[in-house]
Parts: sequence; structure tokens; C-alpha cells
Amino acid sequence: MEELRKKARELLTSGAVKVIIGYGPGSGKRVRAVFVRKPEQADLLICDDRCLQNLAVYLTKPEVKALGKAAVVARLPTLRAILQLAAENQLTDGQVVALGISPEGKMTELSQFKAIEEFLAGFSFELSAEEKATLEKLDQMTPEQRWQFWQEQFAKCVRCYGCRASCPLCYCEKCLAECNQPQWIPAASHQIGNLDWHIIRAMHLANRCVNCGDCSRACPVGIPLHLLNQKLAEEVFKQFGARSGMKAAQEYALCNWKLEDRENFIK
Amino acid sequence: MIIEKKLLKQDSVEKLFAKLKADGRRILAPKAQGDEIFFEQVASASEMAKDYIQTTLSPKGAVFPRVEALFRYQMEGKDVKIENNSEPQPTVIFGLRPCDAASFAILNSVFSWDYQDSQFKSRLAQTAAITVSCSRADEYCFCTSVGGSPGDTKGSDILLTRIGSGDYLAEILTEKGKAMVTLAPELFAEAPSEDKEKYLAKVPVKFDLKKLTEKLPEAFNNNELWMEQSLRCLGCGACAFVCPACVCFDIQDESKRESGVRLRCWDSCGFSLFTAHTSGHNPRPVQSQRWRQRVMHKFSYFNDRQKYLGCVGCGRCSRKCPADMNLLEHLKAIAEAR
Amino acid sequence: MARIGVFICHCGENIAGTVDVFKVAEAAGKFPGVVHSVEYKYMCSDPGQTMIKDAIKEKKLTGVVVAACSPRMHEPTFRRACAEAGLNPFLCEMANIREHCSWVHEKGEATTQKAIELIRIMVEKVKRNKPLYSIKVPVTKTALVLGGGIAGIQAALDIANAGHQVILVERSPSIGGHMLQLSETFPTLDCSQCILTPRMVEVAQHPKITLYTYSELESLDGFIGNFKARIRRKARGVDEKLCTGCGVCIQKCPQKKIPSEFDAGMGKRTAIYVPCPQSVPNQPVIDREHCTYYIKGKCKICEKFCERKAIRLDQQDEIIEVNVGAVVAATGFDILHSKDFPEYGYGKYPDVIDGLQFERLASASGPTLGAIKRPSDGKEPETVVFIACAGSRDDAKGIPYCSKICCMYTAKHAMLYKHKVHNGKAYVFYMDIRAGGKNYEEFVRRAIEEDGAVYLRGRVSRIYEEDGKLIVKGVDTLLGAQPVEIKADMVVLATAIVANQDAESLAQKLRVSYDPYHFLSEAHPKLRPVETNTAGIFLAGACQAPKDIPEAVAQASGAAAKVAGLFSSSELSREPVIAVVNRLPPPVFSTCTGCFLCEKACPYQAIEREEIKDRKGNVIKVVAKVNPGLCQGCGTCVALCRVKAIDLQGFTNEQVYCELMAL
Amino acid sequence: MSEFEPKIVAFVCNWCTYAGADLTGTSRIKYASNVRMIRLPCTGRIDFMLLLKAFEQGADGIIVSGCHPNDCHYTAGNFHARRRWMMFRSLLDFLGIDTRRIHFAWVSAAEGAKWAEFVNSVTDQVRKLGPNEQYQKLSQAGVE
Repeated sequence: MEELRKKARELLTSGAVKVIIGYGPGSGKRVRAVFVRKPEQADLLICDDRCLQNLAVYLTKPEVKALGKAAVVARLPTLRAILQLAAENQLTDGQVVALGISPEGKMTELSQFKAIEEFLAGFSFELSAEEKATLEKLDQMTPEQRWQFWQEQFAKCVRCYGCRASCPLCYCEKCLAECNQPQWIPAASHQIGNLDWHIIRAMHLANRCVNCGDCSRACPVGIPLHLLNQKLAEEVFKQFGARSGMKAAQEYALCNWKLEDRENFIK
Repeated sequence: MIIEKKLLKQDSVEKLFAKLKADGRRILAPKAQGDEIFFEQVASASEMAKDYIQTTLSPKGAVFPRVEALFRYQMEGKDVKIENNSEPQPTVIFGLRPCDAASFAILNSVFSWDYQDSQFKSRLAQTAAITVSCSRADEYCFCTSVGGSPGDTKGSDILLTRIGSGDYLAEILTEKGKAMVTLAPELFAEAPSEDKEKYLAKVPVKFDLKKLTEKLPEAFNNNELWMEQSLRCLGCGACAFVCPACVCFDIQDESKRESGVRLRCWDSCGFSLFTAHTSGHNPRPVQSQRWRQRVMHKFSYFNDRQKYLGCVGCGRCSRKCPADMNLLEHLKAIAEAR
Repeated sequence: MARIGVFICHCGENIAGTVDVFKVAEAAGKFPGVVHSVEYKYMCSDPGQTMIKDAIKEKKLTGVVVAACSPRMHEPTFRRACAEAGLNPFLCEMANIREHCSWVHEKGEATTQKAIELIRIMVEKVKRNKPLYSIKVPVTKTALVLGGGIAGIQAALDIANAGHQVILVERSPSIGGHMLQLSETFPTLDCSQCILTPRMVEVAQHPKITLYTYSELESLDGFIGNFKARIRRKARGVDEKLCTGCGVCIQKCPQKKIPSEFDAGMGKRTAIYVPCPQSVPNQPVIDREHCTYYIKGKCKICEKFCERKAIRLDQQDEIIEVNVGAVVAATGFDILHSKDFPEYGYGKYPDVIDGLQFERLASASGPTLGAIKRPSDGKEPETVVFIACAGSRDDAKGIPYCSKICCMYTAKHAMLYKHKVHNGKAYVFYMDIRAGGKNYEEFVRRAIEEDGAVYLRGRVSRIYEEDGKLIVKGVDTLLGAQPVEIKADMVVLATAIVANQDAESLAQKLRVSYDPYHFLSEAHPKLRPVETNTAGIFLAGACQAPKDIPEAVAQASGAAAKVAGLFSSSELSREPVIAVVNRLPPPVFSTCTGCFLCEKACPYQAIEREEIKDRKGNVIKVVAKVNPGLCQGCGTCVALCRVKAIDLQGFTNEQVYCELMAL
Repeated sequence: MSEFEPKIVAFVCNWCTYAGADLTGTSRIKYASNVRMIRLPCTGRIDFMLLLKAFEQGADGIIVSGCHPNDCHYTAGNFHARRRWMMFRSLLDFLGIDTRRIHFAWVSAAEGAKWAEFVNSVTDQVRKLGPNEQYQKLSQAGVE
């Protein structure tokens, strides 16, 4: 943590960056995103296991962009999000300094995408055993049980779009949910509207989601939305061998194809 | 104004539910779903969540549903047949908190401000509130700073306070409350001469409301303040959707060939497109302005026009904010600013 | 408000016999927005079309639905009729109540109901149709011909003779292709070089043809009428402007033992060389892989002896850019190579050769000056076995197709051998004889009957060497699968014709599709055999499939005619069914987020990037833009775009959505 | 009431399946009249949202069909579509949506008979499944 504060002070003092996006003290025991702009505020920065929010979400916010070049405290999913954003032309190399935090809490300054790629190459992007088990459990249910499970979950959805707002890859200025003429997704939070919304969001994040889990954490009504994204991420990996956020020049599996793609359902 | 004080034995709640149901009322009560608690229709008191400070969503859905049909239509040749929504079912909300109960008046002040919203009013008329006062509070609670309290009776028809024995001290507050007692007078015993105060949670006053409301108009132009406070705001609608007093809605028409329905759905001023015009112009293009709108609306404009605050201090918005936007903290900062 | 007219065709009894057209007309008349609904015996007839035209004028129709046959049949007819009545043709849609309804269902209520619903779907669509206008694209009247074999030569000459500029690009140092390697050609046995070389010279001298040999296509951008090709001119090592082709350098070159590609390895060449004396251009190239100077750093003998000082040892590859309006791919074929035939000892035994090698042996200008001498010891072979279908029609080799020309050239080889070695024995192993061409069957019969080639129907299983003879083991299926063993002096394999090794990468450069064997695909196997599915790119010769010379020439002339047709006007008109990225007033400009995932997905590279700038020229955002010339309207980008910033004219999101809602 | 007749929506590409269905017509091969076809230029254009909307609109079964691999009029639209469907189908299955109601096929312009057989077989299968209750129950759920 001291190391991080020191680096933050350095970066701000030298003028290398104008703002450090990091974690600071929040309500009660919580931590929250802070935007440190003066070297003397660097002591606000915290880095511990409460710091889970994917701060890459702020990199595409106009208000934050307006603050100038940013350094961002970045755990692995955040780093992946940065590369994915780069692959989607939302960030350019050198526009952001990542203060990469390894799972052990060690900080590494990563100022180029290439450095991030190399750093990430050292870590596996596999789901944890626990995460796999959860998916497995759902996979083993009958379709009726799965339907029941998701219908109960989606019934809670109020369409606050917290999932979308907290997602670093949901940067579209006008989300499909706001498109009318035609209104693909009913704006109402009834069952159909909610089902459509969550299907479409999951599809849009296939091979883009970096598995930070912020959608589920942001959800005020406790829908385990990350499961949808994990499911598709696993599927994309299994079928097409692709993972998101590995390279700044990432190829998107769904704008690509191979002659030997295999399915078993097309007659 | 208390009509009567009674004692409701803890094991009588189930019987009360039976009587209410027998009277054709549906009962909405807090029910746990995982870590979250929602007001849902219950068949038995045993389904209720045992221990909670506050529910995830407020009970406002009973009078102002998340999605509500305003009318349905059917086209027949060149004619259109309109079918209005049927009368709402009589409903008892059980186990809401005093802050939630206080919110009904706020909602009502909007829905009967200039235009009398008949659908809202009939739902409200059909709804009775059996509130349970708060024995616990957390750091997000600030009802006392906005004119409420853990044992406040505003908006409730019956207020229950759990006393030492585990039974409830019941304050029958309105005619609606009395009517419910009349359904099962045998369940309501003589009240003990106990003071409910000692069973209530302690919620200290956290800021000076008067100072806040005085300072807000001049704070309006303090762009830096709003920007600083809202930099981390993600622009979702969670705060508005968990809020018991937020009333913004969106009208959506859904049609299938010759028939359709007009829906009223919750909306949030925190959404970037909330104020977007068809032309593409957006009078509140940045999040700081939307945050300012949220604060100003609840604590300044509302206060001026409706003579109510748009906030009951339940703390839900802060508890549920994915970016830890703490309303109380920000209000305090404004109230205490020089 | 929409004012839609619905016109229901009886198609005689074709529709009316199954569908209650009167009921349909009545039902359609009640659809919201429909102001006119009539039925008629034959809508496509003159009176039928007049009904539509009159109604458009009298009822002020804003859209027309013709419920009749498939739009693939009469959509152009009815759209033209609408246009003649002053209605934008794209405001006319067809409901297919014949092929998709009356012809495939029984007479009855359900079928009539289906017809009504099909019309309702189209009424809802047409209400959302917008007037569209054909897209005009200018045409650069220069053709790029890839490949200087007979197909490329023919195409280039035909296009040039039609008065258009041609750029002919050939990968090897000379044009002529495989045909130049051939000794004589079936079924006439005329000398290949005698008929080809005049054409080659004509190409070189044609004022409208620019020839780039020893060059390859690097990339192709753009679209029909407006391609931009980048051509790599490989370093020749010789200044073409100065070189007179005197050949002194070739004589002096110390490297003389390099297997000649032109002679298919049967002869040798030098490091500075021309493929053959008839080469066009007759200017040598330096093979840097074998040149002493490039290997050891010294030599320069050629430079020393060149009087014209035309040797350029330091020459680099050069990339030139040309604008062309059409491309003819005539890149030819390859044959299956030795590694694929271990069972025949091809590559192991020098006297097991392929057809092209035999051509060089038989050629009067070849390494043996036309004498049939076997490679191992130069002796005249007394017994030669020819194996047709070496690899072709063989699933085990991954080549299920027929190479088409082998039957004929094997007969020719047997014949040529017999003409040259009168007492020699020629055996031909074959699976079937396919001689379906003018004078082809007669030719094969001549080989058998007049020249005495022995035809054995069956396959050869193995070839091995024993006592200086090649033992060919096979079966004769006509004699009840009797094993046959022939002691041969030489074996000629009619190895399968395969696509060039880099055909796939060429296809990708050209954005044309290709089959599993990497032959380039025509747009339609019957009706558009010389076009590809990328507009403006045409096919000629064996790059599309195995072909003999007359076929290759015919296709080349076909392609040339297509190019000449394309170049006959200075502007192209295209259907406006293309994708469009939305543009909105500021501050939004476009809902495109600039993720450019569509860029990769587009099969036509039609997605471009546009910078949106403020008045001072600062970039506000970068958004996608569809090049209307390149876009073919598949709509893959539309389905991919998360925010629906892209839409497909003619099949917009709103149109399709409303079609669905009508169900 | 007579046997349940399912409503089937087919999304087809213009160049192969639509033309194939035309051929079914020209060949006068009879098939179930339950299917309503929506013509799109290419399977690549078939947005997965269209499938959701079809169910919402009351479809009991859905057919998606286009050119065989390597036959796409636009070279690769069907390959893109195939990937999309692979993902979409597994997501639907994960959500418990009855994937037995969605049928995919490659039907070329020459396969008029295959189209008829395919439509018949889908119609039969969906008829056995009965009305799409999953979606029917959803249609008003969550509206007060």
C-alpha cells in the first residue's frame, strides 16, 4: 500500500498523470473509488481485499476523461478490461497508466498495453473451482429448473441498469435498451422486458466480459448476473478458444469465424 | 393522533393474517430471497423474514407498482375499445418501517398535486399499513435528520413496537387501522403501561435540515461541489428504484397487432438519457448535473412545492449504491459548508 | 399516413385454385393503412400492371404490396411498374403467396389464412419502406488480369481489343503459363508453342496492355469500378529498359546446373535465365537463391559481360499502385507433387515422372529436343506405363473430383510416345475414360486403335524397382480383377490438378469465395460461371476448376466480355440495399460507439472510419462509415452492432421488426 | 377443439433457403402450412433478437435457415451466423428456454425437398411439444 501511495505521489508530482483512480475509504467498512489529483492526497489510497470494483469503468466516463491522463489502480480484471477497451478502440496506448496489482497485492507500473499483456500472461484466466462448481450445478439442473431459477431471479430486476453502469465494457453512449423504433427491449421491468434485457446483455458481453463480477455486486436486488457472462465466456473459450481482454489487438470471436467451427444442431 | 393502544401477542400475528385474508385482502410482507428482502404476497406470517433493518425495495410498489397498466386497448376495424385497469385488491402491507410509512404522503403529494391520478389514489385508498417500528438502525439511517423517527406514526394505520416480552405494542392510528382491529378484536388485548421509546433504535440527528434547505439554492451553481461528489457515480438507477419517495415514471406503449397496453414504469433521473430530447440535445448532459438534480429535487424543490421533503432518511440509496454514493455524507457536507 | 395498395394475383388457377383470393382481398382491405385491395387474374400482364399504375395515381398510394409469385420472379417487373407510375420502386414489396403458399399447401381455410398473413407481413413492412435510389459509382476503365497463362492472355487481348486498358500481371519471368510447356495439344496434335507464342508477342506489343512479369498482386482494395491494386514487382536484377535480350549473360553465368522450372526439372538452367527461348519478355531475371553473387558476395560475371550495362544487382522489390475497374483472376493450377505418391515411388525413382515432365521430354524445344529419353540414364524407354487418375477421384488423397484433362492428355502422351518410339509399348491404366469434347472420343480411339496403346481398366497399387525395371502392379478389372504386372522402363503419372498453393490467400486478397479444394468459386455454377460473388472480379481458366485449353479460352473470352460490358458506361448503377451507419445532429453525431468490431466482420471490408470534428478541426469521435461501393448488403454488421447504429436499407431493423409484429 | 396447430416463424436467407422454398413450390411438394417466412438477405443479418421477438409474438417454433457452409452469397455471412447461434443457443439453454422449439438448418436453393421435409419435421416436433407455455405465461407477468 505504501508502495502504491509512493508511486501515486511520484506520478502526480512529476505530472506524468493528472489523476490517480484508486480506492479510498468509504462508508463504514466499505471502500470507494477516489480520484486523487494532488500528491498530498495520495495517502487516501487503499489497496486491500475489499477493493474489488473494476475501476476501468471510469476510463470511458467523459467527466473523468476531462481530468486528464489517468493512472488506475488495477487488479487483473481491470487490466483485462483496459486491454479489451483498447481492442475496441476506446483507449489508445499511453493514454492510461495501470498500477497493476497482483493477486498477492504487489504493485507494478504498466504504462504500455504491451506491458499489461505481458503482466497478464503470467496469470491464468480460468474460473475458480468454486465458480466452476456453481456453473456446473446450474448445468446439471433440468431446463425447467433452470427456467424456474432464472425467472425468480429476473422477477426481482427493477431495471436500474446497475449491471450496465458498473460494467467497464458497457460504454455505449446509447445502449440498445434505450433504442426505440424499434423497441427491441421493452423498457418496462416486467418478465419479458427483464428476460430480453439480460439475454441481450449477456450476448453483447460474450467474449468481451472480463469476469470482474461488478454486475452482480452492483445489482441492488442480488441477481447473480455474472453467471450468465461466465457461462458464455466458458462457451466462447470451449468453442473458439478465445478469452477476452488478453491483448490490445484482440480478435473478437463473434466477428470472426472458422470453417471448422463445430455445432451439432444445424441440420 | 392515536385512537387506541393495544397489545398484539406475537403468536396472534398469524391469526391476524388469517382474518385479513378472509376479508379479501392480500398481505404484503418482507420475505427473504437470498440476502435480499422484498415485500411479497405471503400466505402465512411464518414466511416473513425474521430480522432485518430495512427491506431491499421499499413498499412503494404497492401503491406505485414497478410496471403498471394504465389501460389496455383493442382495435376493431376503425374503432378502438379501451379497457381500464380493474379495481386494485385491498392490500395490507405488514412490517414496513416508519420511514417507509412516511413516504406514502410524499408520493400522494405528487400524484394528487394538480392532476388527481385515480389509479394511484385508488391503490392508496385500498392499502393499509401495519408498520413495525425500528429496534435497530445502521450508519445509513438518518430518519431523525429529516423529520422522522424509529417509532414515528406518520403514514401508518397501525404501528407495532416489539416490547420485552416479544409481543407487540399496537398503536391504532387511523380508521383503516381500526377497521383491521375490528376484523379480529379478540387478538388485541389491553395494552400494558409500557413506554415504547426504550425499545426503539437510537438514530442521532446527523445534520441540520434547516441549514441544508437554506444553503441548497445557492449551492446550485457550485459546479465543483456537484462534480466532486458525483465523480464516482456510475449513473445507474439503483438509488431511485430502492427509494420509497422517488416518483419519476416513464410511459411505454406496448402493442401486439390490434391490441396493446399503456404502461407506467419506474424511471430514474440518474439515467443519462432521462432528459435527452429527440433532437439529441440533453439539458443535463453530465452526471454531476443529474446528481445535483437528485439532491435539489428531494431537498429543495420538493420542499418548496409539496411542503414535504422528498426523502425519509431510510438510507436505502446509500446502502445499495454500487459506487458508495453516501447521500447522508454529501448532505452533511452541504449543510456544514461555509 | 400510409396509403397502401394490395394487389392479389390469381395467377390463373395457380393461386386462385387453392387460395380464396376474394376473401384475401377483402381481409387485406381491412388492414390498417390499406386503402385499396383488389384481385386480378394475372397481375404481371399488361392490364394487371396498368391496374397497379392507375391505382397509384388515383388512390395516391404510398406503398404497394403485390401478392403473387416469388419476388425472385417478378419483383423487378412490379417495381418497374411502380416507377413508371411515379412511385419509388423500393416502395413496392411482394408477398409470395404462390411458391410459398398456394403451390405447397392444400386448398382450404388454413392456406387462405396463410396468404392473408403473408400479405399482412408485407403490408407492415412496406409501411416502413423508404424511397431508395440506385447508387451510382464511377468506373475506372482499366482491367487487371492476374496470370499470364493462356486464359490470362486471352482475357487481356480480348479486353484490350475492345479498346480498354489492361494490366497483365504474371508471377513468373515470362507469360505463357503451363500451355507454353506443352509439346502438342489434343485433339489436333498441333504444336502448343506454335499457336501460343504469336499471342504472347501480341500481348507484349499491344498498345493497350501493360505487362508486369515477375510480379505479384500484393493487395486489392476498393470495389467494382474502383479497385486499387498494389503490385509487387520482384527485383529482376536486370533493367528491362536497357536489356536487349542478347543472352550473353546467360551464356556466361557460371551456375549452370539449376533444375529448370520450365522444364519441370527435366532440364537445367543458369542463375540468370529466361524460362525458355520464346519467353515474353525475353529479358532474363536473376535467381538470387542460386546466384553466386548473392551466395558468396562476389562473381558479377553477368554485369561484366553486359554491354548495355543492364544488370542491377542491387535492385529491390518495388510496389506499384494501380487503379483498375475490374479484375480477372486467371492464376491457373498446379499439379499434385511427388510427396503425395509414395506408393508409386514418385520422387524416389527418377523414371517415374508426371505429365508435365513428359510434355517437356516430348517437346521439340525441350531438354531432349523431343526425343523420349528416360531421366535416369537417357535411354529410350521400351515400355512406358501411363497412369491416369493419379490422385484424382481418390478420397484417400483428399481429391474426390475429376481433373478432367488427364484422360485426354494421357491418350496424347501414349500417342506421342508411339509416334516417337515406334516399337515401344504403351500401357494406360485408367478408371474411366472421359472424353466428352469435340473430337475427343475419336482421339482416344485413335490412340488405342491406330497407335496401339494398351488400355487397362484398373488401378495401379504399387510401383517398385527390380533389376533396373519399374515393376508396375495393378489389376485389370475388365478381366475380372486379374492382377497385372508390367515391367516398365518409365512410368508417367497423370497427377491430379490442384489449386495453386497460394490460391487461398489470393481468394482472401480478392475477397472471393473458394471451394474446399481452394479453387475459386464462381457466383453461380450455371448462370454466372465467370463472375464471382464479389462484383467486378471475374474468373478465367483453371483457377476456378480443372479445364482444358478451349474451355479456359472460352471462359477467358467470357470474362473479357463481362469486363467490356462493365466498361461500356462510365457509371455503374447498384441496388441500394446496403448498410448505413446513422448520422444524427450534434451533440450525438452518431450512436456508433466506434468499437469497430463490425470492421472485422464485414466480408467486403466496406467499413471505414470517419473522424467527426468540431469547427476547429478537433476530433470529437471516430465512427464507422459504410463504403457504398464495397457494401454488398449482407447485413452481418447490422446483426453484430450492439447499439444498432448500423442498419440495412431495404431490410431495416424497423421493417423486419414490424414484419414480425404482424404475425 | 381440433389438434393444436403450432405457429412457426422461419427466418431465411434470400439466396439459398428462400430460393429453396421457391423450388419446393415450383416442384409442388406439399408441406405444413404452419410456417410464416421472413426473408432477409443473409443469415448473417439474422439478429438473435428477432428470435426472442418471435417467441414473444406467440411463435411456438422457430426455424432459422440459410446457405450451407461455403455457399454463402456473401462469402461468410453464414459462418458469422453459425458462431452467433452457437453462443445464443447455449445461453438460451442455460436460461432454461426450451431450445427444442428453435431449429436451424442449411437449405440450399436446390433443396426444395429438404425444405418441405424440414418444415414438416419441425411442425411435427413442435406440435408434440404443445403451445409455447413458457412464453405465454411470461406475457403479462410483472405488470400490475
